[in-house]
Amino acid sequence: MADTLTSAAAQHAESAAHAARLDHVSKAFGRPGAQQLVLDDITLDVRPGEFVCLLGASGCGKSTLLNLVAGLDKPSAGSITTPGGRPALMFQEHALFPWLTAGKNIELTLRMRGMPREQRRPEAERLLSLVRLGGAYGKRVHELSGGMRQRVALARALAQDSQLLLMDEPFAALDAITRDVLHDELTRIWSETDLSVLFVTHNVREAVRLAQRVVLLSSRPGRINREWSIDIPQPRRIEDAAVADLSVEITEELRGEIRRHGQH
Amino acid sequence: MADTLTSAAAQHAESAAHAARLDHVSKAFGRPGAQQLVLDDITLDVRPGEFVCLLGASGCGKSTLLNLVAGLDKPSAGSITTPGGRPALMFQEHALFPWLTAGKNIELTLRMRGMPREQRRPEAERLLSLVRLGGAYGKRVHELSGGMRQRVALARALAQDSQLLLMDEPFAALDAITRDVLHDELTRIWSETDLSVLFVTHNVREAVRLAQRVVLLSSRPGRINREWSIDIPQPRRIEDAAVADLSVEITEELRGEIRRHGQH
Amino acid sequence: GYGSDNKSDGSNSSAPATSTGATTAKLSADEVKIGYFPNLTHATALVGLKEGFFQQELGSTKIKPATFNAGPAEIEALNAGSIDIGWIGPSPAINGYTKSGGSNLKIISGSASGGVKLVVNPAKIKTLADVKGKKIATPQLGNTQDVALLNWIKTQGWKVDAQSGKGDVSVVRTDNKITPDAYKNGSIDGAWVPEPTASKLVAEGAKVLLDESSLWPNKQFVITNVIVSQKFLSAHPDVVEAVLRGSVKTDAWIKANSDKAKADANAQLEQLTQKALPAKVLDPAWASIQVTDDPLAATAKTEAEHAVSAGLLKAPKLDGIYDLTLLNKVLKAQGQPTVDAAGLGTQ
Amino acid sequence: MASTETSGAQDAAPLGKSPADAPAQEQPDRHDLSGLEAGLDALDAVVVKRTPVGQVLVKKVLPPISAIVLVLVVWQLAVWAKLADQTKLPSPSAVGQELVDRWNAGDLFSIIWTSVSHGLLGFAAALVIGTPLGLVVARVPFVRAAIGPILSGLQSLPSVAWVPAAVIWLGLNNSTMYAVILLGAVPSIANGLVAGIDQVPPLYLRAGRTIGATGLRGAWFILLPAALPGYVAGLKQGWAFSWRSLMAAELIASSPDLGVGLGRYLENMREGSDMAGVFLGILLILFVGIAIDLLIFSPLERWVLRSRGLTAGSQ
Amino acid sequence: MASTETSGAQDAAPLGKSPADAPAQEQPDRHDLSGLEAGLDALDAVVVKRTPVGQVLVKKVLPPISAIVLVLVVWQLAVWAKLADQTKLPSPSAVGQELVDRWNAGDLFSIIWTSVSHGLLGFAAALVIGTPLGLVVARVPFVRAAIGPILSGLQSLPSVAWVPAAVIWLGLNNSTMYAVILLGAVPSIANGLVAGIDQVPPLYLRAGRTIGATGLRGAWFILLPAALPGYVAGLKQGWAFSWRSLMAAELIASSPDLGVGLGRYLENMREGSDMAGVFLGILLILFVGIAIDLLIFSPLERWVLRSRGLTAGSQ
Ligand SMILES: Nc1ncnc2c1ncn2[C@@H]1O[C@H](COP(=O)(O)OP(=O)(O)OP(=O)(O)O)[C@@H](O)[C@H]1O
Ligand SMILES: Nc1ncnc2c1ncn2[C@@H]1O[C@H](COP(=O)(O)OP(=O)(O)OP(=O)(O)O)[C@@H](O)[C@H]1O
Ligand SMILES: [Mg+2]
Ligand SMILES: [Mg+2]
Repeated sequence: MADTLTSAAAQHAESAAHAARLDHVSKAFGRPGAQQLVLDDITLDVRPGEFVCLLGASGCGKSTLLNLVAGLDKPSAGSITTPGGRPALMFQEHALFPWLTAGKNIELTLRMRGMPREQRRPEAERLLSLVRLGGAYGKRVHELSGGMRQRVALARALAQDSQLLLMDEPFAALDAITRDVLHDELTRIWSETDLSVLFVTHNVREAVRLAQRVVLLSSRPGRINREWSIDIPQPRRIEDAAVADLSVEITEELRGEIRRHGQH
Repeated sequence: MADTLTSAAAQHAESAAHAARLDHVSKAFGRPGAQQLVLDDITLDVRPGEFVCLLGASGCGKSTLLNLVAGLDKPSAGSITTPGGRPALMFQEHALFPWLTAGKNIELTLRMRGMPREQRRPEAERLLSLVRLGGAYGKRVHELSGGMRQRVALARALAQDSQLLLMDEPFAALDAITRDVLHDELTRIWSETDLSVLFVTHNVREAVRLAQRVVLLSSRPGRINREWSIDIPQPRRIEDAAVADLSVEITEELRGEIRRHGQH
Repeated sequence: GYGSDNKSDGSNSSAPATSTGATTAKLSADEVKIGYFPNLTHATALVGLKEGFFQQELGSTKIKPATFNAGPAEIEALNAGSIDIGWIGPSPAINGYTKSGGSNLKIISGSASGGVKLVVNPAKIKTLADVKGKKIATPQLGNTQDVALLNWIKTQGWKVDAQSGKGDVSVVRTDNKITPDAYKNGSIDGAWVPEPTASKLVAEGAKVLLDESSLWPNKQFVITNVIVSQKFLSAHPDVVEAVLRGSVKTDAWIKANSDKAKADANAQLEQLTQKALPAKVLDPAWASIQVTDDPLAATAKTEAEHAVSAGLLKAPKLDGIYDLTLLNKVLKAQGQPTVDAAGLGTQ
Repeated sequence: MASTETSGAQDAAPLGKSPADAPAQEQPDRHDLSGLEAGLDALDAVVVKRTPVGQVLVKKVLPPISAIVLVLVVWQLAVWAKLADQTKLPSPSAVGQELVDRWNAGDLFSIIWTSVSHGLLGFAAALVIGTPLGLVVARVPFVRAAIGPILSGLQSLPSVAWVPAAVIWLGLNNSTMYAVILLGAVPSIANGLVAGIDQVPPLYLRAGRTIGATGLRGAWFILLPAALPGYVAGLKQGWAFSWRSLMAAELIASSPDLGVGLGRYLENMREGSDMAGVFLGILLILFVGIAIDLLIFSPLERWVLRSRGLTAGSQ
Repeated sequence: MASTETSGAQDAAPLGKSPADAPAQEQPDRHDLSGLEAGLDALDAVVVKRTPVGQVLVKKVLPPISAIVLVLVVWQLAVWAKLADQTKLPSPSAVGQELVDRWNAGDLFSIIWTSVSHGLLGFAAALVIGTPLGLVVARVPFVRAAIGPILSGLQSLPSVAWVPAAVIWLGLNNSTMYAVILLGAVPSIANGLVAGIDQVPPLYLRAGRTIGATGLRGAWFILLPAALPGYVAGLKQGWAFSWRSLMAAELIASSPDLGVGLGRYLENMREGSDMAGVFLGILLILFVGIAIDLLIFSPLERWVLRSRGLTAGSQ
């Protein structure tokens, strides 16, 4: 115990050095005796203000990793610290509260953040129009289309105004155009603030379009396979040749990784 | 009434000519007096054995259209016929039954189809390995990752063995490689049988990769904006130049369509 | 026949006799809580309250009445201090007394005798001997009527397991409210029950086979008596005495004005329960109940012995259950004969 | 052949966005009540959400009224057919006469009001106690293991069992009445809330935690609203328990302080073997139960379900 | 600073896939029972799923036992402090003596069994009747409008109200008993199912329809399993209703045919003003209620919730 406390204190001291630190993190599911190791010995730092994209095959443990960083699950081994406070998490399923309207979902987050009542409604409407849902304030969750739900969830995550934003395939249900617009918005917000982002996606181009660093996870168990630092200058476009080229390289690596797993 | 019956009989007679026919279909949501028109005067035929992709901005009414064709909702005006019997529908949310395992979800569909008990288990396992989930037979829905759920839902839709397959963004949560593999599988199944497919996607390249015909919907209300017949010969690859070129054209059209809507 | 006389009789003859002194002096309690059943066997309470005899004696002390459906509830209320004085059957009184180790209550007066009959289905039972093998209802395991039936069965030389009711006669314990329904349905062939249930069964076509009073010396046995909480008795003997004066006066008035009293009782029933008894039930029931100041302690003692021999009661310690000193004081003051505690208390 | 058609295909006016020119929607009522199977599917398919007043009358008011009329007719027929004599089965008119008598006696409303006011007050108190209790039992594992089963045990303890204890400890007054109601209703409400909370998808709780709704704020803003459908179902059962407990409590004793309520009235009629009165008592209790359901719980339930899109046909 | 750490970081053996060498998982128990807030969050954070036998004992058996011991201690203290005399509050030993007496008399088990067998049989019958009834009420709008409110009304009708009618029509025998149980339990079970069905996300029904599970097949394969959590909650309440109705029925009539059950025993003790016996009766009824909950409903509930990932911490 004393040992852990000291190391925790040490980590705290260097808090400026990272927005999130995963230190030899493992995660297994299932009951003892029939456990399935999902994440194995992951060590990863997200620097303050950094934009990291996480890529990996379906089922490799990306969502599990985000849940661990958000503090929703506990690692089976290893430690995770997020010195900047509670990270905002945008779930893979939208996870909007069905008993509230789209606008009220956002306002609840603002309220939890401590924002005074009279500022909440304008702020919620600002965030909704940011995700191109200006008219959806009063809509119930079940009245929204799949992509609209995802955008409300994005607005809710932004409403939290955390220093670390965890996003689990936030744009998967969006058409190319809306996604491009939101890419721009996200890049703008990220570059204007000191926000750090850990971003899970399946779209390799999207990763290259957005990230400063792309991390590729292997499957079964999830390990860090390879990392790319991306120095293509912003503003990038998803159609840029440089983006396309790197995407092809990463896709090839992913393909090789999956091939090593046979079936997968 | 007599009128409708006659026209229904007439449609029945020419049943060979289409797998699904939408005839001046409109759909509005909300209570009378505060209705929102979502689909406006859609007329669309899916020919037997045809593969049609539906594109459109987020919230334009694609899921609503599929629900109408599946008979889950009634159009506010117009008529829909599917002479081949009940279509199989793969929902945008996976819609798996959480009280059953992945395998049992598929077996229930087989059972509803009338398959004898002893054939069900092998068939379910075959379908699961088709979607690259060989080992997931006994997993509960909440133990699957997002992409795995989507693949089980795909297997379930295939299990129904319908003549018409309606798919609502079936590959949105899959990594590029797994998606490519499933594209191949889907194309193979489609070309080997007389299956007709109505396929909703946001990925324009995916649409061009798969479809014989791409239909672009406009937003608010959803109307058929433009159609493309795609004669690039199969097997196509998503990286093919021809696919990329047509995708750029369609994306431009979509962009223009969205721009006309201002905010959207 | 002498209804008009009764009215003047009631208000003139008994009122001045005892109350002159009592009404003027203020009693030691501001309020006395009285419990009773809305039932003909509690005629003293019904009529006395209706005619105001108790209030006359109590003067400025207020009466707070409460009615109960069953003895145990009344004992519980007495234990809780929710009532001070109550009209109640001997069996719950004895049970309550023994179970508290003789610390909660005293029986201070009698109130009624008789009113219990064995009524049977004439189609099935013609003679006493026919009862063998039949189903006879009593209100409750171990209550007065149940003990009496079991004892009677024993005297006939038949055997019944007291707890389960199985044996030569099937003893069916059924709530009095249900007994007429069960009889109509044919689930029981007869019942050993108090009034007015007995008369209700008769109204349904049953026949009285036996009147329990015929089994007792002097054809008298206790069905209702008056209890008081010992705390109240020691704190406010003057109030208890006033209530007893009212009780004695009421009993005398009822004996003298039977028809008027019957109408009073029925009116009181209607007020308490929204329903008066029909004449064909009221008349025979009323006729078979006698009011009496005598607690008939000896019969209560015998009943308890019967219960013990049936195995329904562990040998009770009834010593001191009666405290008849106040009653005898009241009776003496009126020149009436005193009553006896049968060795079970002060008199 | 699976086919979904609408007759208004040709002649339906185009649906405009302006509310003013929105035409009446043509919804062919394909509702075939004859078959159970059809009925089981019916809710899925129908999209009608708000219907005009005439239809509301037809859909909401007609069915219960026809159910009542049907019962009355069968009842009267049974009486005419002399299936049983008056003492077993009073005629509707005898019961009606009893009602008129009560009305004339002027105590009909006081009888109903005595019970309803006790019942509602006791239920409100049970709500205030049962809700935090259920919350704690559902969320604190030790408490759940310790008193969860006891709570279920208490629920199955008949109210009459409490009466002696309540009378002894509290005396013959309203507190006894309320104690018995509380002992009946609190476990039921708490258990309903526990069941509701157990069914909350963990995703909502996790979403709540990430936005910082933890502890009591989490309970208030996330847990309770998420558990609302199950909670409301528990409330309904809790009301039934408190109402029945009240009826039991009214039977113990009556005194001028307590007043005559429906339970007491029913008991008096039973005591008097007055079948018409017993029937009237049953009908009045039933009437109150139905009225409370229609006025309080049904609207509450509908609101809860509709607002989260759980009414079939709304999606 | 939000930080999630595990002390076993360095020394935890690597987790292998083979069951044989899977080491005991190190889960620091951060459970702080002192604060309610901590408790409210506890279930979210803990991931322990199966615990060794020792821990099961600590988590499942210890809490109820300590609850019981606590009650006993307080009770005995109250007796020693002479808070009330014997007539109001018998000592635990007096109640224990009564239990020993019953045991020696040899009728303890027969008393319990009489009630439990009646109760379970009646409940089973109520299940068979209530389930299809609930299904029809939930899914056929006309039936729902017609008898839905009546069902809720019936639920709030006390069992005693039925007894005279049941005795007249059925006689003093087991059928009366069962009739009263059914009238108490059927509406409750049906209402529970209706509530459960109302909460089913329409998406499942739609998915069911597309795979061809319509009509009765849809009810059996989709509707019932989907509504199971709410249905089980309804069953629990239904059991409470049937058990309480049984007690009420036993209080009112007994005959040698029916045997002495717990309700009758309680009433006999009351009649004898035997407080120790009354307490024993209450405790036995409570004990049966708790046992039924622990043996039947708790495992059922746990299974239902766990299998669909609704136990917090399993996702
Ligand atoms: N609660 C759980 N119980 C058991 N296994 C689980 C649980 N949650 C996740 N898993 C398993 O962990 C693995 C990783 O799941 P995770 O959701 O993290 O994948 P992912 O990388 O997000 O995949 P996707 O891209 O498809 O969303 C999967 O094999 C899944 O089956
Ligand atoms: N039950 C409903 N009530 C009211 N409005 C609804 C309902 N369902 C859908 N809508 C509205 O209909 C429109 C179309 O929804 P739909 O789900 O068909 O969109 P979509 O094209 O599938 O979008 P996405 O690509 O984001 O999934 C949306 O504006 C949505 O708000
Ligand atoms: Mg994921
Ligand atoms: Mg959609």
